[in-house]
Amino acid sequence: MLKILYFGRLSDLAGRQEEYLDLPKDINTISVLKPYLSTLHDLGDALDDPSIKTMINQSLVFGDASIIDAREIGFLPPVGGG
Amino acid sequence: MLKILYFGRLSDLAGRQEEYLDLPKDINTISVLKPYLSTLHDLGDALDDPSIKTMINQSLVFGDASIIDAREIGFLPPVGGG
Amino acid sequence: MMILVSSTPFDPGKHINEFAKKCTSAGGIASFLGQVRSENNTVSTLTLQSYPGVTEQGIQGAEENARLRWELEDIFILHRIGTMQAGDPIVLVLTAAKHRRDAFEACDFLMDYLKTEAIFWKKQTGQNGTQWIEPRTEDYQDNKRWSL
Amino acid sequence: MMILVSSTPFDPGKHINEFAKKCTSAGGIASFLGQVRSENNTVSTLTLQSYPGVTEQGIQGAEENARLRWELEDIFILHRIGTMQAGDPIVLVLTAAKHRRDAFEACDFLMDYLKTEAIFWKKQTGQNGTQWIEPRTEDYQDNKRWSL
Repeated sequence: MLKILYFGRLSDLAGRQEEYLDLPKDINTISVLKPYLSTLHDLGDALDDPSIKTMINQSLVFGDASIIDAREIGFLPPVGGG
Repeated sequence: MLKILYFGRLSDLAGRQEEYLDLPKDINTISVLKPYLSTLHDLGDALDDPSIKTMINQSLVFGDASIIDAREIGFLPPVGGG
Repeated sequence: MMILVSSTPFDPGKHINEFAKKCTSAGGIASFLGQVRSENNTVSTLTLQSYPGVTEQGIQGAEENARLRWELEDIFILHRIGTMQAGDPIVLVLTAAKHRRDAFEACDFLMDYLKTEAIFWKKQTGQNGTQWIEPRTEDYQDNKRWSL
Repeated sequence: MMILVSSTPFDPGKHINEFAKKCTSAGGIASFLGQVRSENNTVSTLTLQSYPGVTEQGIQGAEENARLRWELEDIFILHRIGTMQAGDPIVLVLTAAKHRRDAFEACDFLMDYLKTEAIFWKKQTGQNGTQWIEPRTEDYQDNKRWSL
């Protein structure tokens, strides 16, 4: 079970702030996870926006990355401050 | 009746923060009032310290000044802040 | 030291009094209270999201930076998440120091961090509908003042 | 706007909450609370004198300067006189503004005024006996930052 978190406008688009998913075996990197989730929640190209940062297990990753050891993945639009 | 106010260390020296005095007629300027009060309260030369400011009716005066229209005279050491 | 991100409304005065009571060797306590502005009803509600764990960790990093830069007795940071109405407190930063310059600058620095870099997402709902907000250019400029 | 020089102990949190409630169109409220420091019992009591009327007038002048320099929604200044013990609040300055930079700078400016130029006389009684205190050089330097 993988925890996926959507923040800011992404949480509105996905209709949720978090979810737990059992992913198919071939969904094993960020670059294939994104289109998978985009189809699942009808997100269009929102996850592909270059301003969206990705965190695996609460650490930022840049470019593509394996999600084999991931327990938690977060998609973060630019932060808006408090 | 003239109100005299002593602040800071002067209030300790004079043993009071304020007093009301009926002054002799010839005590009609700051320069003669100071030795009069110094004798009255045993202030030594404390009032002559150049750091002491004088206010007549809550306005600063510099050098000598008449006190004929004075209702209130204050002697102010350097202020210490809050 | 206390960092709290909470979905519960809070009482600023109560926290300031408790903090001041603890900091007996501090001469001064600077504080900043941010609250939801009501301006001709253009903002009626504000919703803040955090990333639990990540948001707190980021704030803690800023707090450690503040301690390196200024001589501080104590720091208290409380930030609301969830939905707030006009007049509700959003954020309270308290800094206690022997010298007031340290307290002021650290409080200012921490507010700059919270306003621009802290991990929060902000949604306003008002007369013009609902929108997610990104930092103002001005906020970024304030923050740059602290770069060495 | 409120300026108060009072011989009665005060509750900082209560004043901050009341002020914040009034300033609904201000996004931010900066504050500074000064309290009697207790440091290995070197200060056990602090006594402040004011010149009633003159002291308030001076503070009002500083308050008007602050309003000219910064865009402020409201200002609150409360200063104790009389004898205080370690931990007692001495001074509380609150500034409310739409933008936090204005609130911070005005609060800082007013504190500088209160610490150096305001018409107060200060007597400390502690282990080293009793003495009247004059401003530290540091206080004068802080104040100079605001001269144009």
